[in-house]
Amino acid sequence: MASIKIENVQKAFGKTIAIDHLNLEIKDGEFFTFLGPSGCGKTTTLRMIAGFYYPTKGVVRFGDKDMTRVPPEKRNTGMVFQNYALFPHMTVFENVAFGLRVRKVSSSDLKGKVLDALRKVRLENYSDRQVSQLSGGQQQRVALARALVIEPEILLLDEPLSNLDAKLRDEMRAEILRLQRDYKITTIYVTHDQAEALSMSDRIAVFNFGVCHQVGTPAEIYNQPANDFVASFIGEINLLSVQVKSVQQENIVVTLENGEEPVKLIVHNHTNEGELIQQNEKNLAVSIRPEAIRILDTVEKGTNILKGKIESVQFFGSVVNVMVDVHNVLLRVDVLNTHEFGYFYQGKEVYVQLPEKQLRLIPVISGDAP
Amino acid sequence: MASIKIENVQKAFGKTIAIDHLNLEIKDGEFFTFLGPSGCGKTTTLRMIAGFYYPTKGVVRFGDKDMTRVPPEKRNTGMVFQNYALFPHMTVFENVAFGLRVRKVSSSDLKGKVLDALRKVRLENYSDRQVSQLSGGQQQRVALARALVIEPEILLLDEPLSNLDAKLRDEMRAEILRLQRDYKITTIYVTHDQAEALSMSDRIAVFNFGVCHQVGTPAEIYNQPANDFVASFIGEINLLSVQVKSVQQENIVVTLENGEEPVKLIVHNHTNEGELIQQNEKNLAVSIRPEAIRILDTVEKGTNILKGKIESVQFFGSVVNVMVDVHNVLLRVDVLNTHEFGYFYQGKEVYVQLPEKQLRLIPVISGDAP
Amino acid sequence: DTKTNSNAGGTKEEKSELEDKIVVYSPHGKDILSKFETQFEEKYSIDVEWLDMGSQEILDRVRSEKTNPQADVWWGAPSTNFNQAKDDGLLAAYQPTYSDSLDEGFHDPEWYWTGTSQTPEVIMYNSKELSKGEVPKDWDELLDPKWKDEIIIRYPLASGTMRTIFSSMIYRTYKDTNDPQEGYDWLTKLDQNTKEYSANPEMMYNKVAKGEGSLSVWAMPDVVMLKENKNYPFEFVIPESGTPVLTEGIAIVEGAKHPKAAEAFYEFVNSPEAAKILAEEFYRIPTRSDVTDLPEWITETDIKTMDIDWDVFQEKGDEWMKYWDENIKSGDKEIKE
Amino acid sequence: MIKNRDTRLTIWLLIPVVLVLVAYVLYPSLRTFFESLQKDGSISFGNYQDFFVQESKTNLEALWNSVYISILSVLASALIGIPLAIIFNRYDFPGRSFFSTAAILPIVLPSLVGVMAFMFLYGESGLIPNAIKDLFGLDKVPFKIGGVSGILIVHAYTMYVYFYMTVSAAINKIDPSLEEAAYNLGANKFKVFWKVTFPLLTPAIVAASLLVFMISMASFSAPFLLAGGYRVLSLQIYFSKINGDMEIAATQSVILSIVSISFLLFMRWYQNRKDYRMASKGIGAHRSEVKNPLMKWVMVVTGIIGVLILLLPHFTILLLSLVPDGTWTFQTYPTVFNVENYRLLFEDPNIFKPLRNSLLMAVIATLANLVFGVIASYVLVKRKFIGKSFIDILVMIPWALPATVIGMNLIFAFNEPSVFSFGQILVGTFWILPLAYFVRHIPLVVRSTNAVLEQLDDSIEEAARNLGAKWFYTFRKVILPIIMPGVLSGTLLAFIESVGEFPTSVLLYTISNRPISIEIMNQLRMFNMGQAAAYGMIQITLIVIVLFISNKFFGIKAEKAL
Ligand SMILES: Nc1ncnc2c1ncn2[C@@H]1O[C@H](COP(=O)(O)OP(=O)(O)OP(=O)(O)O)[C@@H](O)[C@H]1O
Ligand SMILES: Nc1ncnc2c1ncn2[C@@H]1O[C@H](COP(=O)(O)OP(=O)(O)OP(=O)(O)O)[C@@H](O)[C@H]1O
Ligand SMILES: [Mg+2]
Ligand SMILES: [Mg+2]
Repeated sequence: MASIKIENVQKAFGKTIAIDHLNLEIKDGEFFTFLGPSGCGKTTTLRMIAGFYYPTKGVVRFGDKDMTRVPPEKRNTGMVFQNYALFPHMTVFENVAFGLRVRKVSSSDLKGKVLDALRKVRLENYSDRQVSQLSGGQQQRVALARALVIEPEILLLDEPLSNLDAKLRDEMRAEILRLQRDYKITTIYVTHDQAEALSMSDRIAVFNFGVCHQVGTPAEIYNQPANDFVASFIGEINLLSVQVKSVQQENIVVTLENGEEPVKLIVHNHTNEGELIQQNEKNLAVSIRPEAIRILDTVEKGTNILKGKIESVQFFGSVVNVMVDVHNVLLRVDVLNTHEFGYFYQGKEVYVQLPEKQLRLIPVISGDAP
Repeated sequence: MASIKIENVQKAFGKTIAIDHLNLEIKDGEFFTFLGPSGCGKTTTLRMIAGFYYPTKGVVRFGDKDMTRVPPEKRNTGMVFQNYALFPHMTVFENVAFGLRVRKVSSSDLKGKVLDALRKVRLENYSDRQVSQLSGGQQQRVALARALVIEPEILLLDEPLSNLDAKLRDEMRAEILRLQRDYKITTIYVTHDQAEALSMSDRIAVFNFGVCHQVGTPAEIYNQPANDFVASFIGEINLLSVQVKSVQQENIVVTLENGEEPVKLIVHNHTNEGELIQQNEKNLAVSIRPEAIRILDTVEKGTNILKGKIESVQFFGSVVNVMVDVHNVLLRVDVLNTHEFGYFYQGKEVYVQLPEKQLRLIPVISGDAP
Repeated sequence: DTKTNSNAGGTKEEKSELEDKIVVYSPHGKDILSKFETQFEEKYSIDVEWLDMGSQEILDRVRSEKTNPQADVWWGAPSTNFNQAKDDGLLAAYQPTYSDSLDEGFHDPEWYWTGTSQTPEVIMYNSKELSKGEVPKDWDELLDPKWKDEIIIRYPLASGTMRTIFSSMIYRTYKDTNDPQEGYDWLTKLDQNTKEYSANPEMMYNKVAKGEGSLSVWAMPDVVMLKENKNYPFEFVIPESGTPVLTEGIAIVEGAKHPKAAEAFYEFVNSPEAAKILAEEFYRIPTRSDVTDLPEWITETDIKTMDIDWDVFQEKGDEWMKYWDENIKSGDKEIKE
Repeated sequence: MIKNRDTRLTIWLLIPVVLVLVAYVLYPSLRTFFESLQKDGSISFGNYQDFFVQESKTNLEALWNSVYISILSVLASALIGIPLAIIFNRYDFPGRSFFSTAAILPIVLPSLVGVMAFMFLYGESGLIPNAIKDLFGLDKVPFKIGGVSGILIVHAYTMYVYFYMTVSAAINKIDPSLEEAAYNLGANKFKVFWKVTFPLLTPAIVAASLLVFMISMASFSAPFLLAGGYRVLSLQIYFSKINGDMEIAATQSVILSIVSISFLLFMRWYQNRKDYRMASKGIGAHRSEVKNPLMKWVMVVTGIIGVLILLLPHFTILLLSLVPDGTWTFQTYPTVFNVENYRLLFEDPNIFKPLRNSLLMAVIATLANLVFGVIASYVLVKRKFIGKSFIDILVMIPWALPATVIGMNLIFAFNEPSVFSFGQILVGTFWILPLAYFVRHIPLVVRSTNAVLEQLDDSIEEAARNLGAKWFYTFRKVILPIIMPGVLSGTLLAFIESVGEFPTSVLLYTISNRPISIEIMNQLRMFNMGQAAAYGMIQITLIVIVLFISNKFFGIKAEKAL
């Protein structure tokens, strides 16, 4: 096991810069996730750690050892490829044994280790099968066993679940987590599925266009997104363009820019809001998660209670998604499916409350600001 | 536009019976979804409607016309294939124009119609591209345009979104719905994604192993599942094996079978519960959705309040999933992410309330009953 | 039974100097070559290897191997081929012990080759289709329009025999006028009667035998051989006005790796006994004047030899054939059929 | 450093590939080109000028005939091969698998005897026309082949297999949902075929056309035996050489090569013009079951008749081999049958030498092809380097060059000592023929290997390295075993073709390496038709045994090679 340090790494392919000035530290035994849209540089970073690419600039360290230019076969990382990359001409056993054979493990040891690894992934009865006779999920477990059996210091997983259907994904997710906890191995997990990232990771790095926007625990990333890209990439969010009116100890007063007469909102002054305003950030927005908004039938006492009208209702099973038009701004509100059917309907007049603690002032970095 | 009637249809491939005694009626202009796990016969049914398979027994009608043995090219259905099946040697324009050319539409009309269809799917600027130069989502829209331009009476969509990533899927879902509403076309949509089915459909048919288990609106399917297969296939659910103790006008009293001293639960007597008991169904379970369970810090007044202990907490973004151990039964509870982080933690003692109206008594048909 | 031949150098002392192997290039075919291989090996215990291919191909091959000769002896080819090879410096001179018994025309003045057999060219016909009385008696009769589409001719460019016949037809007038035009006209008329040019002799035999055409021109020994050995319904007529008689010869290749053995073979295959075997079994007319007891078909046949200056043939032959190929042969012949 | 290490590996792999290509493909071609520039002892383009301005236009005529025959051959082969491929791969009926295998049988027919068999079958005095004549009491034979029509029929017969093989492969890769989509849009069967299926076969058809065009440009046996005086360029080269006009032969070779290479480049351009890649994932084809019983029987009968026609030449050879020489001369049908020819053959103590030679040389050449093909293909497909397309073209050149030209090139290059032959003269030695076979089949093996390597995901190699395996270990234990079945099917085809190879053999054979095909030709030259046929039967049997063993025991299918 080892920690990984990525220091000031840049990677260019010809003229395209796939990764720019990346600094990351992944701790020993951590389950770390790279999250981001397609083409943002997740795979590139992972491959630099595995040794298939060499950074154009910068240093990659395992622990304190500079590994920047060590060839892949000397890195002792275990990688699970997106397509599993199982050797089609070998049995399950031989696939798993491959890394051990390379390491010239004696054949008695080898057998024990391979069977042990297969047991861990619950495939002990499949060792003589050809890999082509396995289902997608089983294949993935073989790939995992193959990577784990060599007892790598680092486990690298490149979107290992993206080919599977929803049910199998859930199962495999649990499996991977269980194995990672068992082996206590430093793991990097690449995905573009935010639910996956949030539910599995110790920490997450969110990428876009080769730049890492935020590193943090799932809750930090979700609840305190660093900017609008992170906020809107991770789950649904309502972003409201605002202007800051006044800053107080506890609260910040902002007005909604919606073309009509300004609507006043009170935002709780979290630690970083003040900084943002001091840094004179021009493009600011107030964000609130759909599930944080409360829908009230009648006006109640409290702050940030606005009148609105239901635009549409969509049923997603456990969650009902209600779009509410509030002063010409469309707010997405998620409520649990606990009401009776037909409780919300298009055209119904309601009040919404935006709890001040759930409102956050964040910088807008993307061109098409909300 | 037309309604579709499937009467007593059976389809066998050699010895495997892919579809057994299917009866369905799909109404004019309806958005109807076939939902079910892989291999359950969704595609087979769709292909019988399209004319690519002929039923072994039974009749397929469009309106009142018997279409059972009409060849596909004479059915005037528009199909969007799972893999889009765009003609790789044609441009976007030519792909869309294909069906019109076959129908010998005059070239002036043709151009107008094709461009109109491309405008509807927002691809008017791509008409001269080769299809290989389009992204997955764009390809799918071409496939849609190609199916819509011939103004089919019926639109058939076979898992059109299963190849796309989450973001694109959301977009495309909205797009398909918009187009379906615009054209007011009878649409059958095949999917194995329950969220997709619930959010888009007018009505849903749930299949398993060639048998249709339930047909109904999304809310009916979700809230009043016909049996444990439907219940657990559509979203997460808690299923508790119970024994009926007494049946009253309003309520039914059951006891939980959990090996310990029996726990009494009161279940609201919906319409069909009484029937079930009269039919002497042996295998019964009480179901409750995770979001319907309330977590209380202290014991309150009310029915079905049980003491429990939090086993694990998993963060999924908008929803936090709390597993609570109640009298040795593990209950899944979903709560919205509105609490502060750390509010729920492993080992915390809590009370859960199972609202009686949300509890439902359903038959257990699968072998591995809960 | 060949021990009487004192010239062949079969004595024990000489034998010890001979190399143990010899390579022969020859168009004579498997039957002749295997026979002489066995006999020669019996006598000298020298391993004979042979490669049989067309004489023109041998010339080509000897030419390509000039820097690294593979063959020792080249046995069998019209003298014109040998003359060409001699001019290209591909042959080594050797005067055999039997030189006295060869007429003037049957050897190279400088002994680069000597003749082994003579091949008169004849008109050949299918004896099932035509009776002896009907067939043309001389070259010019072939031009009679009644033979239109009855004549099958082996494509001449790759065939020494056909080249000789065609060249002779030109030479008949050329020797007086020094102008090939009259000969070209003759060939043009022949072309008009010709049904098809066959790619190879077998094809020609097959077609004449099956009656697709009934006439051809070809070498006499081959016709006799086909008739006698292979049951073909063939007969021949020796043109009254005279016919070209080719001399087939033998030569030692310059730079041969086994010169001594080559000389032994050279002597061996033209010994009177050998000549007799060749005449009796393989229908070849010997060049040596001292061979006796020849079969009837040789002694009975009266051959009027056309008087030919082979040097002119060698000098002009290619040009004439090229002219024929490019200007006379009707291009649609093969398409027409 | 690793970067350098990988680059170094690429270079190490590249060196032998480039050396072989330069030594045995480029250098000989350049030698021929150089030879063609020599005229009367000086260097000029005089020979080319002669070629084009020559008064009688014979060369131009030959060039035109070659192109004309080749184009017609492409059309004729396509007309047979494509429908057969479609019938056998799209419809399921009893005996389908037998017929689809039988359809590749022409590749086991030795070219020389094959042509003779055609003459005996369909010539003016051939069996079929005469049988029809006698059967219906006609005055004349109803039809006959010969000349151009003969060449075309022989070409169509032997070369449709290339269309059959490539189109079969392609048709199985077409996503059936494309056709279903077309039906769904209202197109009938006819429209679906012409607007969707057929266009999607374009790459396969282009590849096959290319192959057939080049093979017919180079075709030797058929025109040699059938065409009488019909001029084609490959024969002109042979005759020029026989006549000793080496410079002319070289000039003709260069021009023939230029035509072939232009065609190659044209076809490549044509194919790349459009996109035929199907976006979908690998969904296997499903054959439509023929529902209509009448249709089914029509298919079965067509299949049986087709296979019989395909096998007729083989039967003819068998028949010929059983007729003693001299008993079938003027007779319309043979009357005497026995095994005399075989007896004569087997009495000859040297009978097995040509067989052994052919097998030995084919094995040597094919092994070399295998080793070279795998390395070259790996470098071309999996490594990046400058000048890749140049190497790519060099690899393809032996296909664009007619066999006669390859023979010529080798003669020009190796009848004097050179560095590439380690200071030896190769012409006249045993090694020249295996070398020629090797050169001829470079493209075949490299191409079929490319196909499998392109399908091999890079991540497989990366996975092995990630598990700690060095490159060579990875190559040996992972890459090679995976691609081997695909590679071997190409190699098998190369082997079969080497065993029966004629055009380069006739130019290059020596005493020590005389192959079967030459032996057959010599038998023919001595009009021992029967023994030639017997030899032909032995060759066919040999090839069938090899095909059978490799299919049965190793699961290698030659028909999958293209
Ligand atoms: N070998 C390469 N040559 C050139 N450009 C490359 C190469 N590999 C990646 N890129 C580019 O670098 C960028 C980052 O690619 P990368 O594969 O890391 O994306 P990713 O985040 O893994 O995306 P995905 O989710 O689609 O796998 C992309 O713009 C890609 O086009
Ligand atoms: N052409 C066929 N021949 C034989 N069996 C078939 C054929 N098509 C489908 N089946 C079988 O019929 C059953 C239903 O298949 P179908 O394709 O309808 O499933 P599906 O619900 O569409 O599944 P998926 O979600 O995986 O697409 C499966 O068991 C399948 O194996
Ligand atoms: Mg990636
Ligand atoms: Mg399906």
